Amino acid sequence: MTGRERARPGDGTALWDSPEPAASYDVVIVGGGGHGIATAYYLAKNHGITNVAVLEKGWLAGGNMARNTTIIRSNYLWDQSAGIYEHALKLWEGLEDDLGYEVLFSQRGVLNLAHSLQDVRDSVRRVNANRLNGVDAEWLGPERVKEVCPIVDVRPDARYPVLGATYQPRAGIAKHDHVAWGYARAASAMGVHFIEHCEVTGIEVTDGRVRAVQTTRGRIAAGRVALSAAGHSSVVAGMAGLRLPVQSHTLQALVSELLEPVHPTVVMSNAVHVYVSQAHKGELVMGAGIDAANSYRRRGAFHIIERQMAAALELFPIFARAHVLRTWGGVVDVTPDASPIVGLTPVGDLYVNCGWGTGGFKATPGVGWCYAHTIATGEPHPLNAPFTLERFTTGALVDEHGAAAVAH
Amino acid sequence: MLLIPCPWCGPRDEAEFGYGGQAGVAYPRDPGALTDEEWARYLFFRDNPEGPFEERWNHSAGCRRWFNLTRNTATNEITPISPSGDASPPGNVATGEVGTASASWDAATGGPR
Amino acid sequence: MADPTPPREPATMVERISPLAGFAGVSDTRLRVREIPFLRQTNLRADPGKVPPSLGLRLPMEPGTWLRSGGADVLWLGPDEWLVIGDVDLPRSEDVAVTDVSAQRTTILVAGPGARDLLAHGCAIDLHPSVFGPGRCAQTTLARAQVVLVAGEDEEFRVLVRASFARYLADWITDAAVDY
Amino acid sequence: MTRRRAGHEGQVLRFTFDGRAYEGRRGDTLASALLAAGVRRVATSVTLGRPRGIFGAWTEEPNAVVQIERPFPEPMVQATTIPLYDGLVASSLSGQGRLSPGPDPARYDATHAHCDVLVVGAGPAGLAAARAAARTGARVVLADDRPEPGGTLPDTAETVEGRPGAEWALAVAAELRALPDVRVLSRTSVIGYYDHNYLVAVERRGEDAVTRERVWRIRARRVVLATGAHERPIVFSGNDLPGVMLASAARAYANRYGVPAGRRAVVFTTGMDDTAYDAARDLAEAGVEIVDIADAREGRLVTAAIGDGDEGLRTVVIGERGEGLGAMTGSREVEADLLLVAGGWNPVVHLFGQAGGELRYDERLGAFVPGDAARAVQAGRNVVVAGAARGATTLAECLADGETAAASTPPTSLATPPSPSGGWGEHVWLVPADDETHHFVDLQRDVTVADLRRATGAGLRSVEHVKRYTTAGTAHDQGKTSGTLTSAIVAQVLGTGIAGLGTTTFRAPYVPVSFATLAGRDRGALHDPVRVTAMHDWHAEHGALFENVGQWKRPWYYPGPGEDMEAAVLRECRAVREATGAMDASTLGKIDVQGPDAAELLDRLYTNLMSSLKVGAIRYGVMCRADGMVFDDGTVIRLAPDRFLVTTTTGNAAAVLDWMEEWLQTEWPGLRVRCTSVTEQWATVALAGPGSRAVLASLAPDLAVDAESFPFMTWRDAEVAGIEARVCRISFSGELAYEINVSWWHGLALWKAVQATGAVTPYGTETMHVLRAEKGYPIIGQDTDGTVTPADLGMGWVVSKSKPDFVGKRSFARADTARPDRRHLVGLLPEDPDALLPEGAQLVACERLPEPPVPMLGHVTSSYRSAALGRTFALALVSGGRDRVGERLHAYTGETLIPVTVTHHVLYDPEGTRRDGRPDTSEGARHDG
Repeated sequence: MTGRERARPGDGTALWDSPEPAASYDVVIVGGGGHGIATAYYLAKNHGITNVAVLEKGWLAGGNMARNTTIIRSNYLWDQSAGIYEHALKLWEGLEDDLGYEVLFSQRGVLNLAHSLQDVRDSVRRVNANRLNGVDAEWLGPERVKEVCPIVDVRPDARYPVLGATYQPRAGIAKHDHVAWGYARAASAMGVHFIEHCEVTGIEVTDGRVRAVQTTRGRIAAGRVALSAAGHSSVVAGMAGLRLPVQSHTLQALVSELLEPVHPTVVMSNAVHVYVSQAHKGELVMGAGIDAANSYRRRGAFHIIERQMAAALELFPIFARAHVLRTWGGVVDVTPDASPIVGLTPVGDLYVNCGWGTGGFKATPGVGWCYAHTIATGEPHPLNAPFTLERFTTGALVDEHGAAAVAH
Repeated sequence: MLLIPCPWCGPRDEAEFGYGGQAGVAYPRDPGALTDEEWARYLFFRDNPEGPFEERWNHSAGCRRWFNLTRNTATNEITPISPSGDASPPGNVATGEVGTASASWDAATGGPR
Repeated sequence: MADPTPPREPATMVERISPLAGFAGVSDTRLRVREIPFLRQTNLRADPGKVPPSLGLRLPMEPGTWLRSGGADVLWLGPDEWLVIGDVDLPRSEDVAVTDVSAQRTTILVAGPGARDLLAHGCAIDLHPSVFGPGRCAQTTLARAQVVLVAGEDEEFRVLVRASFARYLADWITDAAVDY
Repeated sequence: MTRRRAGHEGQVLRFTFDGRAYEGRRGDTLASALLAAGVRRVATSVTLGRPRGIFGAWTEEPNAVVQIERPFPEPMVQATTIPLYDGLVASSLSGQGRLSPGPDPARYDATHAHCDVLVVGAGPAGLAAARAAARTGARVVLADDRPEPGGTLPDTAETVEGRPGAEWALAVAAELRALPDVRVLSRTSVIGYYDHNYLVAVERRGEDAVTRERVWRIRARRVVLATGAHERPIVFSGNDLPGVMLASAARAYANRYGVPAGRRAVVFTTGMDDTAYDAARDLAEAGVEIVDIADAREGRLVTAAIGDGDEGLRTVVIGERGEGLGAMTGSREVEADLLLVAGGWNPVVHLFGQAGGELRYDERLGAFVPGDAARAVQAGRNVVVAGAARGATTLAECLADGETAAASTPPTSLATPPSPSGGWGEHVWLVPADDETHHFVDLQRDVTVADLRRATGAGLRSVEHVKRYTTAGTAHDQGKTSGTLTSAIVAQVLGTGIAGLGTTTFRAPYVPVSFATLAGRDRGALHDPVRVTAMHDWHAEHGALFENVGQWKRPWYYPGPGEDMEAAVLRECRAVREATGAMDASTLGKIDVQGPDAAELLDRLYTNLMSSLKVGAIRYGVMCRADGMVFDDGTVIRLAPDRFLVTTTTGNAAAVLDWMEEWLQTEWPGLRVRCTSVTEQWATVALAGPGSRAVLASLAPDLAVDAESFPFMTWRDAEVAGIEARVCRISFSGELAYEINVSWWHGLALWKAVQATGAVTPYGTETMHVLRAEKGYPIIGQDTDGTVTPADLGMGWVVSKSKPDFVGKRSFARADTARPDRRHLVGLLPEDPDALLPEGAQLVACERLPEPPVPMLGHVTSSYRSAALGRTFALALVSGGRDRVGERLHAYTGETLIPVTVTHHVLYDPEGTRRDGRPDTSEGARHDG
């Protein structure tokens, strides 16, 4: 903690204004989630572009930003992914000071468990790639896993025994709402307009360039339009005649009651589809697998939760009598290679940021930074340059199925 | 747990089925004649509407038949399909035009199809 | 045709072992569970309109039903697929695919007044007698295994399960049976 | 100490709370027993550390959340819902529960139910609905979360059809239970309402039951939600003190449990209906002195509750209201130990909300009620709401509503709640004051009106934001008492309407459910099926260690006495290379492909040509996805012109069959082909090594096994060890080898017969992996990762040039797939022949690591110590690898760099001289006699 004073939720500090939308903006960001808000912040801060509106159809940061399990890590396999996620992690490390707002960023480490010999190979491969990319990563055997997280059951005769784990000590969690509010507060102070309950219903494209958006609160002219509407990317892009290689799926999560501290880190298991941490107030926060069928519903199927609980108890027998207090779902958009699409589109002055699947939260500062650069300069930032739409034509995919917590 | 109406076995729990995504995307007649872009359309681009969606399901834990139905992705409402014994032929080629592979990708003029 | 005849019971007396050899089962007034091993089973695939009369079997055409014909039990598995349980030789032809699957699945008998309730713990289909009475069959899941479920008279159900899953399912049934 | 009304003296049960022993009665909840014992303070609040007492009487309870210590520790349980049992040990908490590290000894399970009508709630409306439905012959499930039927009837002591309500309820429940197609589930909470009328309920069967808790997965044609209503508190200073209680709760304690909740009571009502007066009357009958009734209709409001510590409430301050809410004139202080609060009723609309039903704010009720029920019906959710859950306020209305709800068409008047008999009072959510830091909105989360004002002061306008900012409504009761209050007070502060502000979203579960309950029986060995082969027991008895491959257990290696893995695998490898080994290969997927167009199908799905395969012959094949990436490999056996047996990798058996069916059914329905899984029909023993021919000959005396009669990549039917078998001459090790397939029933007999020759060493998957790696054969999923083409694997030979198309072909022509620097499968030889590279090691060109990022050239996919090569070796995917043969690279292990030389991926017997065996080999034969 540095000396710089930070505001925090509960102290009543003003967060953001709710102005009426102006007739036009230099940049209109469609989607007031974490990515949209952070992009507005970096547009203002890094590029001096403050005539910006963030349009949100519901309440600000009420989509996936409000629904994710807040895991932050950068231990992705491929160079391209490690680049943008590690950039994000470095920004996370200075975010509270940068925003002057408490976001409860806690670098408690993340364990990604391996349950089969192939998991072990894949894990070691990723750890080594991470280290060569400057991302902190270690391979831990079962005993070390137990040291880092004593409540993990590492008995070798378990149905899917823990054969080890990758460990990223700098990884952790943050408080999602605080992050959104901290960014919004700082951006609002620089002049960005956050316009809630303003649904985009159309995108005007003339002569191959985007001109304006139609909204439930009227037409808003825009020099540039930046899409950042995770879950609804296809719908919004479709308004500009743009087809995206993404599919929307429901992803569920749940929370327990407040419990005395038992779980000091974050544990993820691809094989059994569980990821869990214990938030600062004491509740267990857990994510599940995605529902198979396309869906825009924020409620998933219950058998996914039942399966998740069974898997969780295999790893953490101590959770047996913890209670599920609340379950919920969010809509994630998933790409064929489990990597995002961030950059230019065939439509002039229209930019797209989508396809983060289950992993968008952790990227928030990084994608905000790079997307703002892309919008401001009309050229992708080197870190998001690999994440083009064109890669699906050339075949130069960034296949991160192994690194996502949920098999897509 | 959705209740999926298998045209043969009747309504069964979603967990008995495999999901096949968008219906009516046919394998191109001559893949070799396609441009890379057209081939990419076939491989990776599928409709993703918020609303009625014609999609494929496979009763993998039951009769193993593939079939199509229309489900609203915003409400999960399923449009009733023919009763068992009179199932419409499933699959990709049975539905409408021959896929999207030949659709041009021209965003400025309103996108594919 | 150089088509090999499927393996049958061998001439020599070589020990056959069923997947659930040694399964204690359940023997109770409410519930009886045991393996019925070594049933001869043949998978039959044909278009319903192209079943040759020479087959010598009546095939159930109504989905989810089974009938007894030619000394065998014939189960509807799909619109072009049947499972024939019984010692019959079925000729293969251009229109009829025949595959010996005798050892592919073993059979667990679940019977008694508690049978439906026991099965309902792991099976999501409606097992009410008005829906799944004698003469009905279904390919579905029981616990986490795929099964063919066959309803007989007197609350007797046959559960056909793949050999590799048989022990799992037997363990599951045994565990579920403690409430009955 | 115990104060218990006459007529409630049941069996005595002993329990302990916070270390003190108490007695309660059968039928008590922990809360009623504590009240009867005079225990006022049962919790400490989480943030402010304030004493808290029992506030409600059922699932709405926000305060009395306790830790169960015995029989097994369970955190954070509402004392108001715990049925008292003998030996219960519980303790108070301050907002955080404790988990027990010990194993939970209880059993849990799940079951399924199907019905025409599911009625949720066995109060007057629910019972009436269930009875009406059952009398039509419908299949009915009636689920209620209390131990006894009647809903609040035992709380209110009202009469129904001329008899005491509780008695009437028991009679109706008994009538229902007697019907064959009606299932009455008591102590069963419906926790979630999912799409397509799928509802999930949890039955609490009791600590003594075989199965402690059971999940019911219910599919209902029609759902009647008769979930009742919760009484709403009113916010004033000190409204969290022990002794402040919902009027309905105090009435329940008096009537249902015979426990007067205090001695001197003040009643504070908004006058929404007459139930507060009914409660006062019942409490007076129970011996409680009613010292004052502050009725907002008369301008009299409780402005403060004052008390101290464990004893809680002592004094109630009642103000007279002048003009406007803020102006209070005069006040009266009343000594009291009980303050009954009656702020009106909130219909329990949680499940309706979960079902997607829209809610409407009802001005008269001051609550959210089901809005457009017809809409929910249209959306395929045949649901009606009945009784208090939709705003009915009298018993008669609830009963009539229930009857109607069961009718085949839903009533049309659902949106209009009936009016109460005594006229409507006004809504008082909050008795304001200058200092609102002790005006509690959410008791469990210690959220006050001051907190709500801070949130709105920060600019937040959405009730969802306020919830998140303050945590109001996120605790155990999920806002059952605080939800409507929060909306109302925020609306008041912002000067907007409640209707526009709405509520937060209702989410499952309606009441908390333990993880173990939801996990059910899928724990431990039953967590996921274990698939075993016919020979499994032999492997286990002979000390094999097993590897999980998908759901299968495969023998990994067979350590001998004193052997570690390395020694065992070297021994097994030597046995295969120098003599004979046997492996259980039964787990490979097997698909029987029949029909006139079978060859055509395989030609389209495999990269190579299968139609040219001769009957009696075998060919190796690779399948790609349409994106050109390798998906599976295996052998294809031609049994007849129109019949093939396809083998798949162990993990992909189901996926390959699904893949074939998908293409057949959805793309090529004209092809006359049938695919049938025969994976478990066959048990397979792989016999490999130069001695395998002799071993086979000894077991199959009638089979001509010489290389000429039985050439490589052919199959023969034969009797092996007296068992009908199909013998395939294929090799995954480069050695002379056979795969003997017999019926599953004979698998163990065959295996034992092979072992009985005494010439054969059993080997596991690890040895199989080493041997194939020496030959450069990739393992799909280990040496590939979904981004690898056949050409990348150096298997261009398996890609047909002559076929016009096959699945994946077009993708090979894409720009990225044609890049010369794609990662190729190559061999690696560490310069130190004893250095074993870790699988997953990354490869770099440099000798010393520069600052990151360091360019990576690829990674080690497989790495072994080779008995045959007398050294270590590895396979790797390396960028442009085939052009790097001979180059020196470095493998990064996370610590050090190990120098390696790139080689061709086939390291052992590249000429293939060994697959026919050594003519003079007779190691196996020596043991024949």
